[in-house]
Amino acid sequence: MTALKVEDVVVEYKVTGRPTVRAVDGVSIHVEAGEVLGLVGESGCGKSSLGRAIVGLNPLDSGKVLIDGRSIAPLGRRARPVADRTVQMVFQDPYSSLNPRRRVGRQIQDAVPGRGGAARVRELLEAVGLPASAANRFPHQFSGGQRQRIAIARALASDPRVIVADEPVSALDASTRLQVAGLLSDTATAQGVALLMISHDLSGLRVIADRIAVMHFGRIVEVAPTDVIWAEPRHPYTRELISAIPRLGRDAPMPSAPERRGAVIRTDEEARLVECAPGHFVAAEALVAS
Amino acid sequence: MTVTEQALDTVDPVGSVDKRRWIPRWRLPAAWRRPLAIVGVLIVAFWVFVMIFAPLLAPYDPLAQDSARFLPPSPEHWFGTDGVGRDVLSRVIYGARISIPIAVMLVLLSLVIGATIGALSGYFGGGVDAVAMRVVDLFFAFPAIILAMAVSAALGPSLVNAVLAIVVVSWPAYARVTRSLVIGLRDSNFIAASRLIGASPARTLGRDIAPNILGPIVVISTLELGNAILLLAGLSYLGLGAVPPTPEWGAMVSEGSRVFYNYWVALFPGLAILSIVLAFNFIGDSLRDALDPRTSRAVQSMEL
Amino acid sequence: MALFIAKRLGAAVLLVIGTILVAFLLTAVLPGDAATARLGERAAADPELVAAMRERLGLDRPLYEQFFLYVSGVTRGDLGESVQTARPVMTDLQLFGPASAELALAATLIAVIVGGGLGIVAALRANGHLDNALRALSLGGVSIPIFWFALIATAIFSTQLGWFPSSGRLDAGVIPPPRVTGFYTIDSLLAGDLPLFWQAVTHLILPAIVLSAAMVGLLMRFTRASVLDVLGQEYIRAAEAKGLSGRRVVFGHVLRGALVPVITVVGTAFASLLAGTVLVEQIFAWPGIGSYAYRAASTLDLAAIVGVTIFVALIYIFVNLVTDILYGVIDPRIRRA
Amino acid sequence: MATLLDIRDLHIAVGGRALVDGVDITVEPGEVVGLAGESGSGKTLTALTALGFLPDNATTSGQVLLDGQDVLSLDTAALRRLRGDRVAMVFQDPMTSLHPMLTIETQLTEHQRVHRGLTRRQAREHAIELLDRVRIPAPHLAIRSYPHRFSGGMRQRISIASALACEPELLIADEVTTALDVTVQAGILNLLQSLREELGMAMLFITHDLAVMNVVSDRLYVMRSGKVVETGVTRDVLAEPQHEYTRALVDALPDTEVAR
Amino acid sequence: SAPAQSESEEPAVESLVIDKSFDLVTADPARMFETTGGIVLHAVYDSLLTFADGNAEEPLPSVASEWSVNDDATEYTFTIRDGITFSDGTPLTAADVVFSLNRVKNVQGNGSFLMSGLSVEAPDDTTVVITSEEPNTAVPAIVTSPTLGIVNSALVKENGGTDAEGAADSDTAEEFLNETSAGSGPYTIESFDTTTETVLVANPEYWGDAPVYDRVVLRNATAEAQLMDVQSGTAHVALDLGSDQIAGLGSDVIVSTSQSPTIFFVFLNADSGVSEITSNPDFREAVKYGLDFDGILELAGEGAERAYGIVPSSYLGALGPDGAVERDVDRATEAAGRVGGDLSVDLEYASDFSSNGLSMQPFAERIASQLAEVGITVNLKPGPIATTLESYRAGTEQMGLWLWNPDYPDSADYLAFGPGEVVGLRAGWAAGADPELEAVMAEVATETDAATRETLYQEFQQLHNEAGVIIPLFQPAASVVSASAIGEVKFDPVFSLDIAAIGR
Ligand SMILES: Nc1ncnc2c1ncn2[C@@H]1O[C@H](COP(=O)(O)OP(=O)(O)OP(=O)(O)O)[C@@H](O)[C@H]1O
Ligand SMILES: Nc1ncnc2c1ncn2[C@@H]1O[C@H](COP(=O)(O)OP(=O)(O)OP(=O)(O)O)[C@@H](O)[C@H]1O
Ligand SMILES: [Mg+2]
Ligand SMILES: [Mg+2]
Repeated sequence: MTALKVEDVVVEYKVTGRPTVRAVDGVSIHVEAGEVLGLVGESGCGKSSLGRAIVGLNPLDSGKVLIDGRSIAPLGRRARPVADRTVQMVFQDPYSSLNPRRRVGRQIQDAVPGRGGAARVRELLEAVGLPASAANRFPHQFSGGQRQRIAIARALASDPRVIVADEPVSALDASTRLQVAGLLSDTATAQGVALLMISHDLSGLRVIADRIAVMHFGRIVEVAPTDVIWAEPRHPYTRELISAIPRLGRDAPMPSAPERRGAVIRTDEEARLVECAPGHFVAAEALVAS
Repeated sequence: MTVTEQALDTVDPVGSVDKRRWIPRWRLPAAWRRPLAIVGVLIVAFWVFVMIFAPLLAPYDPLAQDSARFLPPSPEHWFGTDGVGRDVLSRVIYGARISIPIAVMLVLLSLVIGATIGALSGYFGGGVDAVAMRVVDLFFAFPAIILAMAVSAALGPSLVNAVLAIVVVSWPAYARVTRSLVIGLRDSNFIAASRLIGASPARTLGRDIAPNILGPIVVISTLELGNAILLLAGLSYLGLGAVPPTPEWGAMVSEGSRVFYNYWVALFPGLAILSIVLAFNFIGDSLRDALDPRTSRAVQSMEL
Repeated sequence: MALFIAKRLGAAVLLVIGTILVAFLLTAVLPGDAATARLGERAAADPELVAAMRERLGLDRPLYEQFFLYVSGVTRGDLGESVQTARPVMTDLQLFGPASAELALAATLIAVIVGGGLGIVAALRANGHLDNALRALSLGGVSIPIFWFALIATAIFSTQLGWFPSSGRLDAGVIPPPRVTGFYTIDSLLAGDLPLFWQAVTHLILPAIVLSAAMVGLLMRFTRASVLDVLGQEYIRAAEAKGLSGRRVVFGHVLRGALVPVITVVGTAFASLLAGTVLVEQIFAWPGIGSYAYRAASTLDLAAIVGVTIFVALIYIFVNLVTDILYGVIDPRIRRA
Repeated sequence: MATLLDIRDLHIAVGGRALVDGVDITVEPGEVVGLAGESGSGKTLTALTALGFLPDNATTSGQVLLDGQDVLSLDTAALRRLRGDRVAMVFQDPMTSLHPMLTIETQLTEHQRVHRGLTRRQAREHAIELLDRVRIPAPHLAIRSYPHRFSGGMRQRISIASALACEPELLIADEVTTALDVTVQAGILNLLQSLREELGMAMLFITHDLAVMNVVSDRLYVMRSGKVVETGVTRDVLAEPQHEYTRALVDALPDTEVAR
Repeated sequence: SAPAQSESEEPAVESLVIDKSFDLVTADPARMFETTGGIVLHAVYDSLLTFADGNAEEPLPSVASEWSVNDDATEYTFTIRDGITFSDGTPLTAADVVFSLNRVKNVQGNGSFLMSGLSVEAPDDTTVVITSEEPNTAVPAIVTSPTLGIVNSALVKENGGTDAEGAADSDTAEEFLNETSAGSGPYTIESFDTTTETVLVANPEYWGDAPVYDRVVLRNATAEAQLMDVQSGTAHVALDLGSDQIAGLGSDVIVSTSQSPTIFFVFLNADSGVSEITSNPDFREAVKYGLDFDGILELAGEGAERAYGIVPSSYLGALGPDGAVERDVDRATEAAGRVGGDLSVDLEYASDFSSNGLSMQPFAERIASQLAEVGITVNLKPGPIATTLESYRAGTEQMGLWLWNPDYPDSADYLAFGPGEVVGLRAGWAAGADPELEAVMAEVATETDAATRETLYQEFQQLHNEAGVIIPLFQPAASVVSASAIGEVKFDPVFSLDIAAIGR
């Protein structure tokens, strides 16, 4: 069964005195167990909104989020039921996602189902490459990369089916990004967890994601296996994204800058995803244009 | 050491804290202003000492009216005597036993009430919050001193009633700050993370939020200790607080104010108030400097 | 903007009704009797006279009835009659309100100039000796018992040195300037009477300084913190990198950025000053709202208590509204389309 | 041609801790010099010395020569004449490097009037021209707005326009694209490229993103813990890093060599 | 009458500034019954008779040029002085007097009790007859009261005044009288404010000697402020300074101290429903002998005098020091022991109120301290006057510390302290509680012979002291402080201050 299934999700922000912002505008995606789906898009396109909606931190305005076919209640102010703890999140900022006043071990242990979690905590810490002694320390005693590892350990502690990672490495130093991202995808794959990896860095996702979904103004405009997206992007926006990436190499060109446009308003018809090749979906508008 | 650990150790944890805020490091004051804080602690320690050992330190019975009236300061009476012939020094010494414990009690009471209401209202939001905040607004808009005067007038002047009156006017401030601190935290990622793994509201408030707002709350309470002493003294000055012959500093200033050329009657208790309030403010202010700027703003907002 | 103001006004009405309600409940639990309080020694012993007085003051009606009568009066601008002055409370407020407002505004002005100025200096000299001295000074301002300060100030500056008069708004028996704003300083200027203006100013200075002590301290610290905060912003570094003069950076960029939080403090502190003038007005015989309120509370002058409460609440609301609007003026991000 | 910026054996220490530890850097007129290295390696500190900025309580030694004149020994007035006129700077975060409460006009004209002695009118016209040059649509309208009306990329362009106002000889660009999306980043990089060609100014370009560095700079200095560990022609260095630290940095990058 | 004042004499200051702690409520004589009001209205309205030069025993002619009384003191006949006009020029007639007095009676104000049992008639334009139901020797003293000041009846009627029954509701002249004066006295009101200042200007139509100062400002100031004001020259006259405050004044002021008729007293509630302890005669004895009156007097400062009885020293029948109680700690302790149990009582007093520069607090503190020495615990219960006055009047205070200002300068006023009377009731002393005392009271009330009255009043007080329910403490000194330029300003035992007399 598909571990994470998102159907027609809409997320809106209603701020008094301003027009309603439709941050996520009818998104449908799915992630299989052990699979890593990368979600890219420019700043403000709605990636985080979608991610938070999936774990229940944002209420859905319509649509459904199913974990193993079971729909998840939004996270109210009450305690979350055990059955819903199967979806976890890793946040972007490793400094605000850990409680600064509690020992790392305790924070992980809280997530371990049942009693006697000390051994499990040790196991988890080792799995993310930290010594067991880390459990007795406070978050400020760790570097950013180490903290993100702790966050990953905590996310894994409740034996989740799905992990949503919202830009888990963008706050880290270039030298550690790859390691942490690799660690996250490796452990997720190894444990059969579906991983939705949000990023604005397409090149970073390339190494770890099985498939990539491209988001633009609240809609998914293209979804395909990673290699396919890089080799044959079908949507113009995806192409822009790829060509704007600066490259290494003696004869790397100056990245090309797309013309800036205002918000694109798509009709449902234009936005409908069409399978243009096996496993490669693209918004209908792209097919019309080309 | 594993390979990854080695790699991690090359990362400077400080350097990557918050890239946007590299400039403040150039100018932000050193957190703990030592000289003032130390002076503050010394003064408070002095007064606590005086408070505890008042019977040993006071040269006379603070209530005994057996000296001549209005004796100026002299070797027998360092601070002179008051209008009914009591030793001012002894009264100032015993005054510490009134002002300090009462201020502490007052702050604790207001804090417990205010922080509880503020925390619940901030965490749960919605209707509860709206109602609680309207009530708080009301108390803010309501002239505090009039409220205090009315409460005192209604229940008759006494220290207990003055404390009640001040609690009535001061809890809303704690509620407001606690609320804003809680709101600042309740949507933060670590709270979200702990709730995703099943923390109940009680657990969230008690374990995740409380320890993180404790710092600012302690700072506020220290600063408010000073304010509490001032308010209490002010009410006593107006005859709405301490009941004679209690040696309360504000009431003593009030007695002395009638005859200002017998300056010692009002001067010394006034200095006592000033010194202890100043000390609490020195400590509180230094503590606040040690706080994160965001929370310290919430703290500042309370002092209004 | 209109919507915003309308909302604020709506909240204000609610607040005022709430204030009246609380004030009413308070006076209901007061053990004193406003009727006998008003009667003389002999008359109070005469039950007939007491009953007549209760009827006159409307005290014979049930409380809720008094409340509704009062609220409906308020909508007509009728706040009832004060027991202590035997005048409509509205008239009293018009009489005493400006006196307190003048005092509070003068104190605010002092606080803004002195506290703000020193706060800026402290921030620019952060962590130096001067900063430390100013910090101690500002904490002193917040810590000084105002009633004690007032006594000492009068003893020194009026009685000993004779620099300032010790009480009142004008010398005794001097006829106030024709009333325009109710502020003697402004009205005397409007009337073109300079000696009178000077007199009004000398009377105002001492109480205003005393009243401003805490606000000076508060403002000094806020300004310092706010300026420091802005000094740490990248845009200030950017301004410096453009080669602007120090003065230009401070006055053109830093102050502009530091203003919003300072305005909040000024606004809130001003609103609380009005209520806090009680002690100062008592000592300086300043015929304002504070001493009026004090007398009202101690004579169980219900109408006056409620009237003052409403007045202060309205000022509070008004000041908040003004500061909100000021934000918009100063900070374009807050401005509405 | 004389060397424009010549940093010689620069040491900066605060409280006994060496933050910049014997750095030598040169920038020739019209050249783009890159400064790379991990966070905290001292890139910003080094670059700021060209404007005469030093951390409070810092002890320094060495020289920072601008056209042969030691910036570190200049008095305040002389420094002010230099800043914004001959050497200009663009900061990392477009959200915080413009004053939120001053109009674009003020922020684009004040230093022109100080350095160039222009009238308000002249400065304003020049500012509009500058905005146009950095491709801000409707510049005569934009000039009256406040920064919050613009997106991050636009703000960064405005900052660049402000830095260019007095046609500096040296532009310091400190991580100017780090906070931006790739597409926006590409736009800014292209813009800087063309401006440099037009104006012939030199640039000290700071970034820890080696791929960006690769496409932007002519020469590169790699810093680590306050020291320069490797230097050379950018593409050579990055293609064949000699120092192990540089190599580790390059290896940590995801491989982007994929044909389209 | 006062010595003629030479017209050439220049007043020392243009406007005379007098500091007084205000208890001003109204400028309508019929409704006024407060000290400050008395000072103001005595200067604005003439009464039938008056007192002058600090003499409180012999009423002098004023509006009435002469008067007579019948033998049983029930009918008084006054002849109206010729040629008096009100400040607007209208002549004053007997009708004005009748209107004024009836109006006082019918508006049912605080001072209306002055007219109880009295009725007024004007047989002709120049004669007024006041008839009393009971023999009443106090009438001449009563009619000196500013409350019974003569108003311009035509003017007052024009502005809503009435003297008819039901005037309490129908009379609406107060507002008018608060703005304009309608009297014939030496001054008229320029501006009247109950909280800040009230200004008087000389009445050009005044029939008597013109006052020295053409303009007089009466300012509201606390005793503390008055002290500062006279020192700094802001005020010329200060009325509420106590001896402690005066002691520190410089040499550029003149202090005039005289006896005030005010009596400070404590009472021990005689009602066992209020307190088992205070109603116990043994307890009264303990208090009476436990108090050190000289120690209390000390706090009242120089010039104060011990009150040996409830009637003030300058009044008919006042007691002397003979037989005064002296402190006897042993006897008091023993008496306290007889009461037994935990002797803890509440002493209530007004904390926000002072008289003659004296606040109650030091006295309360000293009483508590003295009684502590004989084994009695006195808990002080201060309160704002509004609240304490209420419990005082309701008779629910166990122990109270209060003072009494005479309503009119006659010893008869002090019968209020007897059982069943106004003050007696407040002390829980119901009618019939002390028949012997009450018999003396009844007798003195109707006695017309001065000598007999004197002995009766003395007897009344001796019995009163023995009963010990109300214990008179002392009579404070009344001091008026004035700037030397103004000259001495004397305290007036009846009106507190006779403004028109200043400078004479
Ligand atoms: N709490 C909120 N209230 C109102 N609008 C919001 C809120 N959160 C997000 N938005 C708006 O919703 C849109 C999508 O925001 P979101 O944070 O999901 O974008 P994102 O793709 O995660 O961007 P980034 O890459 O910058 O994190 C944006 O236009 C944003 O301004
Ligand atoms: N005012 C200062 N006082 C003390 N140390 C400072 C100060 N400013 C910077 N530092 C320290 O100097 C070192 C170099 O800082 P710098 O800002 O130059 O690094 P950077 O290479 O620009 O890093 P980043 O990529 O994070 O911007 C860092 O370790 C930093 O903590
Ligand atoms: Mg996001
Ligand atoms: Mg940097």
